Amino acid sequence: MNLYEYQAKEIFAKYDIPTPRGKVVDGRSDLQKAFEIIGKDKFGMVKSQVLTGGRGKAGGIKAVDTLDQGLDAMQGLIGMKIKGFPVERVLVEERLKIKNEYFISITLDPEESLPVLLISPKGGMDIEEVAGEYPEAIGEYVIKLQADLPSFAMIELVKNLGFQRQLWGDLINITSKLYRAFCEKEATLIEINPLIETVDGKLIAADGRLNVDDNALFRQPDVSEYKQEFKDMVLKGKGVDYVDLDSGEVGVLCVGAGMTMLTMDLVAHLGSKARCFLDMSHGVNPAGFKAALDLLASEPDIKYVLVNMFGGLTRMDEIAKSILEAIDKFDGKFTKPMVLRLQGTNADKGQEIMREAGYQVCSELEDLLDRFKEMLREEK
Amino acid sequence: MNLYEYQAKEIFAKYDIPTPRGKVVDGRSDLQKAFEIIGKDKFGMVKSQVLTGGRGKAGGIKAVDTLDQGLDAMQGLIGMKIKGFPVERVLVEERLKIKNEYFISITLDPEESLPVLLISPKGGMDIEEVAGEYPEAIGEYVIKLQADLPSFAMIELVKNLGFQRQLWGDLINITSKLYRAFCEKEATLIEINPLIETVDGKLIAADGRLNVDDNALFRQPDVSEYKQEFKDMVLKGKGVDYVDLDSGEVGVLCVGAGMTMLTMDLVAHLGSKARCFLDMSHGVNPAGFKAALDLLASEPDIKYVLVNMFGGLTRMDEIAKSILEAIDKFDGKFTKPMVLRLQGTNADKGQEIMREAGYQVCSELEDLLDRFKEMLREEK
Amino acid sequence: MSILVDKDTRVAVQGITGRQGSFHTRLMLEEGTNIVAGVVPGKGGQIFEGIPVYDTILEARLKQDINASIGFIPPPFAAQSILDAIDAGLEVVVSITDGIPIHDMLKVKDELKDKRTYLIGPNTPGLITPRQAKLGIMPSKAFKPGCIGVISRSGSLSYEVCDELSKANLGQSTVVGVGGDSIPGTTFADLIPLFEADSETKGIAIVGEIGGVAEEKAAKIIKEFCSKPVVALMGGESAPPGKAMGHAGAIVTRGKGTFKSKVEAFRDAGVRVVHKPKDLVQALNSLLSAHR
Amino acid sequence: MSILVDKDTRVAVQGITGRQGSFHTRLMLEEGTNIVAGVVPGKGGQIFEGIPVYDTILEARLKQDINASIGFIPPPFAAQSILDAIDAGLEVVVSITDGIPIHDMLKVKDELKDKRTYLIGPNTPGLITPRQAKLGIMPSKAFKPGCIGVISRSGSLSYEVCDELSKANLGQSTVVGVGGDSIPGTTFADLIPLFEADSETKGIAIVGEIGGVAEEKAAKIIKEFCSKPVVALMGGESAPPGKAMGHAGAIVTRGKGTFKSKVEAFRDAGVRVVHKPKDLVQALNSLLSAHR
Repeated sequence: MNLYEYQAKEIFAKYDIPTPRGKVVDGRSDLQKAFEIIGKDKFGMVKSQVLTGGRGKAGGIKAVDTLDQGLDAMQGLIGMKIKGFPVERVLVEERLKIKNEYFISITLDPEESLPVLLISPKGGMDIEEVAGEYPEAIGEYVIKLQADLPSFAMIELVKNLGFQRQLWGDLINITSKLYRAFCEKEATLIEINPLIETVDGKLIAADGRLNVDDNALFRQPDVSEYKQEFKDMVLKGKGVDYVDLDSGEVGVLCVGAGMTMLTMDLVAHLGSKARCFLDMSHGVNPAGFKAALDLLASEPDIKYVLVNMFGGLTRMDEIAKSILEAIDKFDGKFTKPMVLRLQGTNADKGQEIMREAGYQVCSELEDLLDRFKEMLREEK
Repeated sequence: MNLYEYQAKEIFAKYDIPTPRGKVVDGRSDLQKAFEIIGKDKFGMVKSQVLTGGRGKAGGIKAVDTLDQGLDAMQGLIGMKIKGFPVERVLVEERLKIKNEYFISITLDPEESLPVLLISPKGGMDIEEVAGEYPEAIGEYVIKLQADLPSFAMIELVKNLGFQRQLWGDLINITSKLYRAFCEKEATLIEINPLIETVDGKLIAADGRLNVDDNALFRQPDVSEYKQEFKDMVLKGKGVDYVDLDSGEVGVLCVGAGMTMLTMDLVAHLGSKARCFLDMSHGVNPAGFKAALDLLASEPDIKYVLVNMFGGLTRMDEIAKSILEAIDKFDGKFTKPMVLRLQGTNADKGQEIMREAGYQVCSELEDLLDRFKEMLREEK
Repeated sequence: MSILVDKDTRVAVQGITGRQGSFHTRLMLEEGTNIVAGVVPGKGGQIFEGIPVYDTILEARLKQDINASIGFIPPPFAAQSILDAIDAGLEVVVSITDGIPIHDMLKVKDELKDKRTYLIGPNTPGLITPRQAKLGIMPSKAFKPGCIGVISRSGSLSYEVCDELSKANLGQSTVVGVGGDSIPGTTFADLIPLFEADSETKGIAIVGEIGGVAEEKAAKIIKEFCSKPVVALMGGESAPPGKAMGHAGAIVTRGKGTFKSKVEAFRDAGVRVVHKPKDLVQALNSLLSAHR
Repeated sequence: MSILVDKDTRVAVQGITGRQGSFHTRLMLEEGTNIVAGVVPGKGGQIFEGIPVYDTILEARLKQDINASIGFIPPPFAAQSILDAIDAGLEVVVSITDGIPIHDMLKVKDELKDKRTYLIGPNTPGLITPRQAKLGIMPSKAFKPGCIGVISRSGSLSYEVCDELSKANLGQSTVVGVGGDSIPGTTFADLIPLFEADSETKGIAIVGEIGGVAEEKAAKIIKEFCSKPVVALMGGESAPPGKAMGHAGAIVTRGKGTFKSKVEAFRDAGVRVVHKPKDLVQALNSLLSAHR
């Protein structure tokens, strides 16, 4: 689960990581409170809260001087869409007097199966750009499951990156708090970018990211509190992994990520393109299929539905029954053309069930692709 | 600090390591209680409590059948000396029906700086003898500072030593409790020998040893409770390391173990022999020297006193003053011939102080040895 | 021959009396798997399908010469059950569980260092040596004894591939699903040398996908040590970079693990890369006849 | 040249304001030691003999380029102060403390693995490169700059030996007391290669004693890597086996570490073994003239 900036900063605050004064706001009265918290002199930054990068370039951050300007900015931002994500609230914060911008991130290195710390004196920009242009400006340290970060390694790191000595203590301190939060909150990513050095020599986390392992949410009560805010969790709650691919015309329904990816590739090879995919791995039940079909029905871009299933753990007769039950609920209103393949455990029974209900079903992948080609030709 | 068998077993019991039923006893009424605890049928073993091995061969363990026999055994043992150690109390225990005797020990491997587990199906005898005769009968496992012993390694160990499968569980269980006690009590040695397998298949620690790091006693309250029972701790309490060497004629007084050992070697090279040594490393004060001289005065075997000191941290003027103050307390009754060498920090001052008081002092080691040779010649 | 498991493998099933555990234990027995113990805390002493049940895997190991386990354990308890099996010294430990917290797996991986245990999974259909031992949940019908060693990150796709191999009468020596999690126990690279050393395995099929660096590492090992023909079926060519692919393992991190880098690594190692299960079979067939 | 410490070593004194710490800080300064920081929890901000005092060794390291420390710390807190100094990345850490619990030292040794820190001690008089740097409590008078590298488990005996070396105008390059505890940080074997590599050191004197296996290990390293003449003064010939020798390090364990085994190991490595400090000087003198 990816947290919003303001949520990440709430967690940061629990670990005494310095953050700017401010408040998350979704209306006029809240803004007034934010203004009071920040004070007239330092007012203010109005930052749209969206789970995507690059909101600055997209106009999602406004600097304001007065409460009125703040109100204008808030009203302009809320409701706006940034990279397809609607802005529902803004974070209003003090304006910092910036001397330098740095970068600290802890994430997982799947190759080492260990956490890895990245730190850079070049913050405030896309870290992949930094990695490309100034690879030597990123310090990397693989953390060998220690309880604490070893100070000597941290000193080496910040020293070699050219950080000034007077910043070492605060940098190492903040890094070690981040690491503690990373471990305790079971994060997959925790990041400060930029970590701002103010003109009076203080370090403040001006932006924050915190992605928490979905599988650990059951034992992360303070992160789970944020859970209801995410609408894309609805499908996941029904066991369906949904990924929106922005453009395309085919809705792909499979079981298993590998099968899904391969099917998308094959669709592409036939000159078409998937608009989204739904991995039903854990949603093989009427509710899961209903949610999946609802989504496919509601998205006008999706012209075709391609179902490609090879079941091991999932039994094809159950899948067939679930699909039919879900379609029934549309009362004949689910009309998008669909090609189907059911193979694997109890495939014969599943195919029979679908055929009895009037659907054509393939058993071989090649047949499915032929049928799909045919459908593309018919519709065009 | 080395614990008596009964004390070790009291600690074992805290860790649920099975021990025979019984009671430590130093008089008739206690014996009666022990008899009641054990019961008539299993009565009894009477075992002298001394801090030395080989008490069985020395007649320090008696098997008895009745309370009267027990009383006789107790009275015969208490007051007896085993390898110079007086028996002050006996441990009265149930008689076990023995099928097999095993050995488990955890100690420190100074080469690896890690604890090491030794386990053997040949228990009940001196483990060094076993190591000599049946080296393959001792399993060794270096414990890499884990919180718990890894089961798989323990299984390998007991399997390869030929222990029967039905014992594996209990053996591993007892071993892991021993290791926990070893760590928590900060032991330098914890040992069960023999660990008895009874005819009905139970494992019981028939004897127990537990040596606890003296330096850790300050934070080991339940072990420290046993502390007052050791008389040889008196000198140590005054900062003097005392070692009795059983036979010889010279009392050696030095600062530092290295200097002490070398001095003993040099005494031996001159055809004499040290009776004991006193390492004054932490007892450089009048009380320490008084205790040391008391001991030298009281031991008739000691004919000569040899003082050889080269001070770094210890200042020779302080040493000289302390020695004189200690001698003064004897009111002229400390008459054993003494040769002295003071060298190192403030040696000049120290030598002057001794000379003013009428003592001859050397500064060079060779001079000291010459003077000692002379003294030997004079006295003989 | 085969790798990791065969008819002599002595298997304990962790969670044998659960819904999943009991269902698949019966299917595994049907495949011929030598299941000798079950483990369910609190149910020690029971008998399930003639198999004695113990409270802990350690107790099972102390009482019987088991050397492998498969666990059907809910995510919150799965890592501990894996650690228990590693602690008991089992040689092969299979974890079916999908959804083990990543930080739990970091500890498991740390514990696996310098251990002899091959952890298969988690989030895997398991592994199978057809008609000898199935420690998994794959549909037996798709598998057939034969000469191709198969390793796959994707469950469903491996069934498809094995089904094709079976139909083509190549069959499989052993099929290992390494699982879809970002932190798997055993990886492709660990398995290649085993297949290389296995006399029954004539060729190797890899079912890979984007994300992670498992394919790149496997390619390196293949280049260095592998004399047998290898074909890889790769998915994810059309997946947009940076999108979460459902599998945590399919997350593209820091520019590594792209479709392109994997395909290049494979090609550099002499591995034929294909896009359809049928093509994989064809490629293996032609390589095997050339190899003979 | 010298090993481990010289006039450029930047030293922090842990416990600088204590009775021992303050007394010896003055003596160390007299020797020329470049003491740049003190560490006393709760006394950060004070100045002692012109030296700034910090609350923690880490703070000292962050503020100043220290690379070595010496600690005068009571036993219950000594291990933590060593761990702090290791954590701060210091290259040389000296612990004078006698009486550190052994189980504390197990943790320290574990922490030292794969670290660059040389821990000297505990229970040592420290180390000295005469007239350049003294991180210890040895009497300066006994030491003189020169060409012999000295390593010793015994404090008092090393003073004696160095005094003789000084009088004979051989002097010392660096003198390291490895300490008398059964679990020392740096051992003889760690130091031999440093002296071998040091151009100023022409010969090596070892002051050994019974117990442990430090001498045996040193002999092995000498045989393999050391081209310089080595002489060992060995104590404990007349010590009865199995008696505790005051030093925990002198406990004879499991038949290893006897006088005989040490002397044999040394002789096998071409090390001359002597019994008196004067003989050591003589032996070194004759070996050095033969070596020239």
